[in-house]
Amino acid sequence: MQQKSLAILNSSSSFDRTQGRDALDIALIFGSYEQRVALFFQGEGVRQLVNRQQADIIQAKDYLATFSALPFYDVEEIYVCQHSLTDRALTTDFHLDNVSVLSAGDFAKKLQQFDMVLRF
Amino acid sequence: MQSLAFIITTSPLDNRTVTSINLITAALHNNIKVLGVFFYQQGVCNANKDIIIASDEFQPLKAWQNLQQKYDIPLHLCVTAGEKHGLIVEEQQANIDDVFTLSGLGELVELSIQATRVIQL
Amino acid sequence: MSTLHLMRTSAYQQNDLTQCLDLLQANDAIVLLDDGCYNLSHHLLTANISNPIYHINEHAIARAMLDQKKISQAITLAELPALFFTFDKVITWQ
Amino acid sequence: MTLTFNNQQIETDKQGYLLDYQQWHEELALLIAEKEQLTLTPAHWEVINFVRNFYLSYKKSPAIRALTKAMKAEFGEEKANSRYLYRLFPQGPAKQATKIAGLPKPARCI
Repeated sequence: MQQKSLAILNSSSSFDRTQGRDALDIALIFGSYEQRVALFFQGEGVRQLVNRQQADIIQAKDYLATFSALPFYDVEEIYVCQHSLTDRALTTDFHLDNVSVLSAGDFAKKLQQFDMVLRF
Repeated sequence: MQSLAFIITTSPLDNRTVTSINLITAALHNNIKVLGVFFYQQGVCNANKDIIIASDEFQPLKAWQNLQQKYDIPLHLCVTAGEKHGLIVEEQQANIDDVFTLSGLGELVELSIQATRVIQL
Repeated sequence: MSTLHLMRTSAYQQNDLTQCLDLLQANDAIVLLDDGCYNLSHHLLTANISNPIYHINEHAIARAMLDQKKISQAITLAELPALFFTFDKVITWQ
Repeated sequence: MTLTFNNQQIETDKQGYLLDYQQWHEELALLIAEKEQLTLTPAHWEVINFVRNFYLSYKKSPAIRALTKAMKAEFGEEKANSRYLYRLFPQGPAKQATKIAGLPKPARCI
């Protein structure tokens, strides 16, 4: 199969409309089709990585739990913008491992490596 | 040959959808191949044939029909999003206009691989 | 590598433009369309951005927006599809 | 739609998937499997329990590829292929195993 690498740029907070879930579904399907997929978290999107969120309390679907299954869909690359974390007084206390924290400059450069970017 | 694929996420009532339709039309007028349009999120509502819009306003469904009939462009509807928006009842295309095709997200992967550029709108 | 950024939101309402500028690389360009045309007067753009900026003329006119500081090149929507291919990829901000 | 178990009514959707995955137990699985015309062997149970645990951990029913990849880590190569899984669940492992495991119907596009 031909290859096209996809970067998904997540800029919406955890429960903002259906943005995070819809982005994740796209990541899973591209992964299933053996395309290179990476998740990027910028701006409010970084909130999707924060540890100890409890979706069930607000009757929201806990799609954040699915992030831990990403390796089974061959999605191995997760990048987060340090500048966005600092802006929000957030640490790297994430609910999943293998997140690469990049400076704003490196984050932008990493994004350039992909053939296509979808933003949610 | 240069080609495009489009993802439409905006509702038919959103003026940005007018922009998207005009943009796709412009591409076709410039002899750019459009491999397909994939409707995702709120965008699936564009396929709802029961939406009634006053006759003095822009008719998005009419515009999609024209595009599909004139240029034979596949208009793919995400099944899961369609179900969530009440467009599919018991596996039947309940109120989906005939110019649209029910597809899985896999179709988006295929379009993305084939198209020179994918434009998310 | 180069990216064409399609900016569809007003920086007076959302911070998409700020995030876009954070990612902006030397060979990138920005197109203002839809409500993105309101950014024609925004200080984020009027303060020395050296990248090319385009705006969709009809979208700006519809919103009574003028490019008073001459920061942007007016194009029609019909001219936009050809631009997609002169960049390596397109990112939409909406 | 409902399933009747020990005079208790268990709600399902039109295709027979439980509406509340927390109502599931092993005897209920036998009842659902019977409706699917499947006789459950230990090999079936291995998959059913695996799929259920996958869902409980990740809040998502696995698609076939993810299922085989995850099973490979646990059971090794010979059970981690779709041929093996289709032999156990002829209507499709994702569809059928999740139904018997009491999980929501997997999204059609993933």
